[in-house]
Amino acid sequence: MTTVLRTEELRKQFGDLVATDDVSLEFDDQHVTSIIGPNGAGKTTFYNLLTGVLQPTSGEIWLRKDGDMTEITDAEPHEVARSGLSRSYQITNIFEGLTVRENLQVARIAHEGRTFDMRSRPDADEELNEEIDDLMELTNLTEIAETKCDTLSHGEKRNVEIALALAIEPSVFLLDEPTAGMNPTETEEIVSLIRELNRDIDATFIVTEHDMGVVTDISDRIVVLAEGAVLADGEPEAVLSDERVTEAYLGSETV
Amino acid sequence: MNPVNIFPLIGVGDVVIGLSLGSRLFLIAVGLSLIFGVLGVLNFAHGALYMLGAYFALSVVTNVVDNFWLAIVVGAIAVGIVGAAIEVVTIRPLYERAESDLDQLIVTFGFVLITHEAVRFIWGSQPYSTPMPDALNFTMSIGGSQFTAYRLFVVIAAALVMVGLWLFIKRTYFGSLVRGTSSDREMASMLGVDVPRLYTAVFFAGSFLAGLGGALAAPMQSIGPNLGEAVIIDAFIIVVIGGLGSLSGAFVGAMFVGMMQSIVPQFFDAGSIAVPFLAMVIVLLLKPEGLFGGIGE
Amino acid sequence: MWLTVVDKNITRDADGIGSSTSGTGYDRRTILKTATAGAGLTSIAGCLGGGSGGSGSVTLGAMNILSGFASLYGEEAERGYDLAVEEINNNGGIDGNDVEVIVRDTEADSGTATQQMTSLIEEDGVDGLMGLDSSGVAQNIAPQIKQSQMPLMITHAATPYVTSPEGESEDSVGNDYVFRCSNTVAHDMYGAAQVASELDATDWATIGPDYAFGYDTWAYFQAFAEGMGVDANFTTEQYPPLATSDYSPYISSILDAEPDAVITPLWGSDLTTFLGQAEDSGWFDQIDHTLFSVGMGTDLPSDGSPLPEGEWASTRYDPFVPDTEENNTFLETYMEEYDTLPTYNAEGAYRAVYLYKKAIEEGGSTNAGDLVDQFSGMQHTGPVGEYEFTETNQASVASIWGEVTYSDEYESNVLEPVERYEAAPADVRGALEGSDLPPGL
Amino acid sequence: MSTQNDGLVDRIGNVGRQAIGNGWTTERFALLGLLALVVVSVGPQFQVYLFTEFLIIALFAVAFNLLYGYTGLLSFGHAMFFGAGAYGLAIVLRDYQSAIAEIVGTGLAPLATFVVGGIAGVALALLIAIPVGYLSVRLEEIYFALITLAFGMLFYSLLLQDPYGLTNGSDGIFVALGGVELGGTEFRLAGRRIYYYITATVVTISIYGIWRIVNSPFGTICKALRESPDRAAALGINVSVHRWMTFIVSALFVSIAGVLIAGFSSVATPNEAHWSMSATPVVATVIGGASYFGGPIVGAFLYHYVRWGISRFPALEAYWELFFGIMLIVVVLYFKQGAAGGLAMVGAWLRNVQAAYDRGGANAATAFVRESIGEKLGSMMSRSTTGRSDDGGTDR
Repeated sequence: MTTVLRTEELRKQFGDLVATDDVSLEFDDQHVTSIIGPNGAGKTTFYNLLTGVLQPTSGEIWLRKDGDMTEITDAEPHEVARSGLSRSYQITNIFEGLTVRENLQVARIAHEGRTFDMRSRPDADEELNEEIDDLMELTNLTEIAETKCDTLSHGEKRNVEIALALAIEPSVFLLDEPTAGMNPTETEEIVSLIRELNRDIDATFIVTEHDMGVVTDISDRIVVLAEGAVLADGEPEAVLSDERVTEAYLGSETV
Repeated sequence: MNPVNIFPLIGVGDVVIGLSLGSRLFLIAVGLSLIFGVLGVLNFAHGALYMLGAYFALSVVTNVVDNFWLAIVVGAIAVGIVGAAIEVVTIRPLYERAESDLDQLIVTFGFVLITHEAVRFIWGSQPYSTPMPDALNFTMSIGGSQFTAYRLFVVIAAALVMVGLWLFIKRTYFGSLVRGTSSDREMASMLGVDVPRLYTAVFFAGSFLAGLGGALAAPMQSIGPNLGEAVIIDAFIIVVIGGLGSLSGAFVGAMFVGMMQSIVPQFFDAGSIAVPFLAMVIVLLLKPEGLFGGIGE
Repeated sequence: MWLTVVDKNITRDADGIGSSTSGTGYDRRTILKTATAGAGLTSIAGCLGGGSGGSGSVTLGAMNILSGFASLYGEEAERGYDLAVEEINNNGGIDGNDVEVIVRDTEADSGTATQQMTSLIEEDGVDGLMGLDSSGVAQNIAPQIKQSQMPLMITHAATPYVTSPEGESEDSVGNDYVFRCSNTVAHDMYGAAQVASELDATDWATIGPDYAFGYDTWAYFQAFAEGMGVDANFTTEQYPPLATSDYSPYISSILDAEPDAVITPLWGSDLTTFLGQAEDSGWFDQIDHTLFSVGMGTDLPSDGSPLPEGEWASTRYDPFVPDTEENNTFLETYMEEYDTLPTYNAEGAYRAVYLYKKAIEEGGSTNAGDLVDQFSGMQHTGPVGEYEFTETNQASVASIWGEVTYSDEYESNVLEPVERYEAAPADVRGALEGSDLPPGL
Repeated sequence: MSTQNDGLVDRIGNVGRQAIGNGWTTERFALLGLLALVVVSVGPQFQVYLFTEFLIIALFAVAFNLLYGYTGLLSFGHAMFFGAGAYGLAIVLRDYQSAIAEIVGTGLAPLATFVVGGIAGVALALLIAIPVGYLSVRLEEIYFALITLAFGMLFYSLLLQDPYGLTNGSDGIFVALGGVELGGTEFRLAGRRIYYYITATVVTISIYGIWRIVNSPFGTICKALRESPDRAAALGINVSVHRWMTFIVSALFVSIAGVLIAGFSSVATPNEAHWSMSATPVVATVIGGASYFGGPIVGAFLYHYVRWGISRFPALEAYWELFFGIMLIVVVLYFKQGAAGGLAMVGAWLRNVQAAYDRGGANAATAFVRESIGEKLGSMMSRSTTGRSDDGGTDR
């Protein structure tokens, strides 16, 4: 088992507020880890630190890139992405004014490092579009390939959200509340998609999720955050039966 | 030039001129900053409203009643009403749009054109000047330079507007609504603030201030249909330097630009236009939120 | 103005600049212009030839500033054109044909002026051009006039370089097709130096607009003062940008230098703003003499702050001098029509139409070459007096300076006493001998 | 070699078939556009002149829209590059014509100088765009508009106050394109039709170039940045570098328009760089529709010819700005897609009317017309009275 992502004493303060409190975690290849915690536990901040959106107050982040662990603590978001760490957003963040196919073209162009290519035509690029067709097949988007995203349903947009993150072939894949706002059928689809992906592609999954059913369904490991710090970390059964977790979680849920 | 020598060359008179220039600029910029601070609208038509203030005051004095003070009040209120009408009819539909900042900028730019033509239509293109109120039409000498009492009165008026607005925003219930809404519109709305009405009220207030500035400046310069175009860029410079949405920033920015305009021409022939833009660029790069943040600051 | 435009046919604002402008002249001209609009449209569909604007009428194109901060100049010029057109057409026209003037807005911009010129020549097929207020525009238009081989009678722009033959100095752009019936900065400063020699003042300063006109005025003033042996020191010069809203810093710099006298070519609304602020700063108490070189341009008729009495101002035409029948008739007609004293812009514009009338009638043709031949060396008498065109196509008009005096009769400032300095070409050239400035005549 | 030729012939054949064959394709528009360019060239002289300027403004607006409509950055300082192009040409013409004549001979000198001047203009714009763009793209939305405004006015004040004695202050520089003598034939570069051909060629190539860029991977990324910069960054796109590059490309094409305008109006003045000139492409683009590639062209056409049309009616002429002010406001409030969007909408609507007619004859068609217009009016009324759009959510 190799480590692909590691944080060391990662800390983020906003003034006096400690949003991420010396978090040291390692994530192993091919695993699905769920990060859970009550609202305000620091999940989103943790994601933003990992992806370079926020700069940590102290601590380090290391990511495996081309076989070696590389420090990405000070990397910009685009550098993090180029190093193989990709994310989806809790609040759908896709290119609304573009079609589904164009959305994925953006990701593929970025992945292939052709962003300054002013000569070729993405629409006429068969290789590019074949890959996109495959990806759409996988994420159930083929039928709506040429539809502009701002006319899609919420569930469809969520699929685009995941397809975008996938399209850059990440080694580490952060999913931020992938089932947010979905109905049970759509949720079921997403769960099976994640399972399928975990089986088929060589990637590590880190998922935040508040649907406990989903969490137990997909996770190899669960990390619980509370007030920015790691409260529990381990196999799903062990963590979920941990009293402190129930207390912190349910305790705050009822507030 | 030896830097040691520069400062003795800046006399008391230059400082007073700078204050006077700054005060006038503050009266132009403060309303712009207020509107941006609360509504997030960069009102391109603000200079046009300032110009209307001068023309309204002029018309009251020459056609209705020869009372300067009344003319200033009537002019400012009339401009406030024009501003509120602009807000209700054309800006309000845009708040809910994504990327509405640029739409608002373009709509208000449309009003620059309309107002300019309306003014030409009503008052013609020749320059006017309004007489100073008799009570303040005498000169006094400060630091070897002569100033009319009116010029100094405008400095005091600007200071009063600054203090008054500050107290209003810090101390009154309405002021707290304004502050709350400017920091979080959604929250204010949930707490039961009638946001659309508050916005209109703030637009009225900002326009009122523009009109007041124009009316007060009228006796100090000639009034023509290009007045608005000439001042809006100055106003942009000031609110950027001071911080978009900041009242004290508008004050400090205005004084800074006023001092620049007073002092720079004495040292550089070619710098007087460029310097404020250079300052604007530098502030935007180093501190895009301006030297002072927030509406309550 | 804020945008480049192709083409501007401006009539006077319907509301008028002051109610005094409404009159029969205005209405008639609107009708004429509407007719032109029709003609313009026809010419799109059909073929568009240059040259004579159709049979039986003479069409002249005028280019003036009709919008923006200097629009008053163009509006004044329009009055002059209107008056001349009305008089001529009521008295048998030009060789029996009606004359028509199409006025276009230059926006004080060379690019726009070029487009207007092109439109007037190609679209409206005018027989000749006139006008121009801005020196910068005139300088850029002159070479194009030569290229399009269309006569241009400048009525206001005062830069000497447009009547200084190409090659005389680096900026000279004078050529066969460009004429000027109004006077130049050189004329004006020749007179100013004469005034200076009579005044009890030795330290001189200037405050002028920050462009060529401001710099030229000061350069010529200094050159003439030196060339004519005036006892003068030149202390400080200030050049505030156009459309400055507060002149106080510049005023205070001048006052700090304590000159005896100041010459200023500020004009238009800038002059109005300056005057109020100068007055407030005690300028007229501290400076013995102020010479306003464009003082009588717009402030004469406007509601703006009038020039203070007792200071000196120049004009390119004085309504009361010379006391000839021609001038008195013009004054009377103008007063009747517009209820105000004529400005030099109006007179220059008025005279330009008559110059075309004379050239066409004496040459018997509206052909551009014939017009140019006629204008060259032409002797003419107008309200401004008698003059002729010099070798460089510049009218040999006098330099007029006088003391500002308020006239109750006309409810306006006038120059009284007023002095005409005959600026004979030989004298002007002689006075400039030691400098590298072209005389422009 | 021959395969390449075949490829080209095939491609041309393909484009031709597209143009003539199926409905209203891009190819048909392009072909008709080219045809129109040729037809205009034999029109009356003044119309050729008028059209030349329209083409230049169209290029200015299309290049501007690469940054605004495609990348989501509103620059209020693009006149800076328009002016840079104009002054580059003007300065070379003034100062180096004789030096160039010594190298290439007097017959070719005017043409060579024009080309060198054009290149100098573009180079000058690039020289400015590289640092200015680098600094400006750090800011977004209104702040980007303000910093470009400030940079633009800084450049304007340098042109106006001329500290280095290069620009001749407010008078500007006269631009005289000379006559070319080439193998016995002579022609004046500034001759109406000659200059039209030059402009039409340069503008067509430039707009085609921008069209290719917009439809390239580079352009796809631009659109992504407009929609969501942080999402684009999360996909590995360096947002500020990409914006910077777009800024430079946009400036480059604007400067080409600037070079052309200097030759067109025979002068380069500071007005070319004033902020009000920066407003020209904004107005044209907004009126035409920023979300369509052709929007700025339609807008420039409307702007230019409505303006000219107004000038034919003296009663309206004096207040032409009024029309544009009203037009801007109405377009932003009610026709967010601009005139190009309006055309597309009307086209779609007409097809619907046709469809209704095909289905149920005249009665069905009239019913459809009545219904759809009622709907449109209804939605407009409700929007202006409630002051809210239907989506309710806020994206700010």
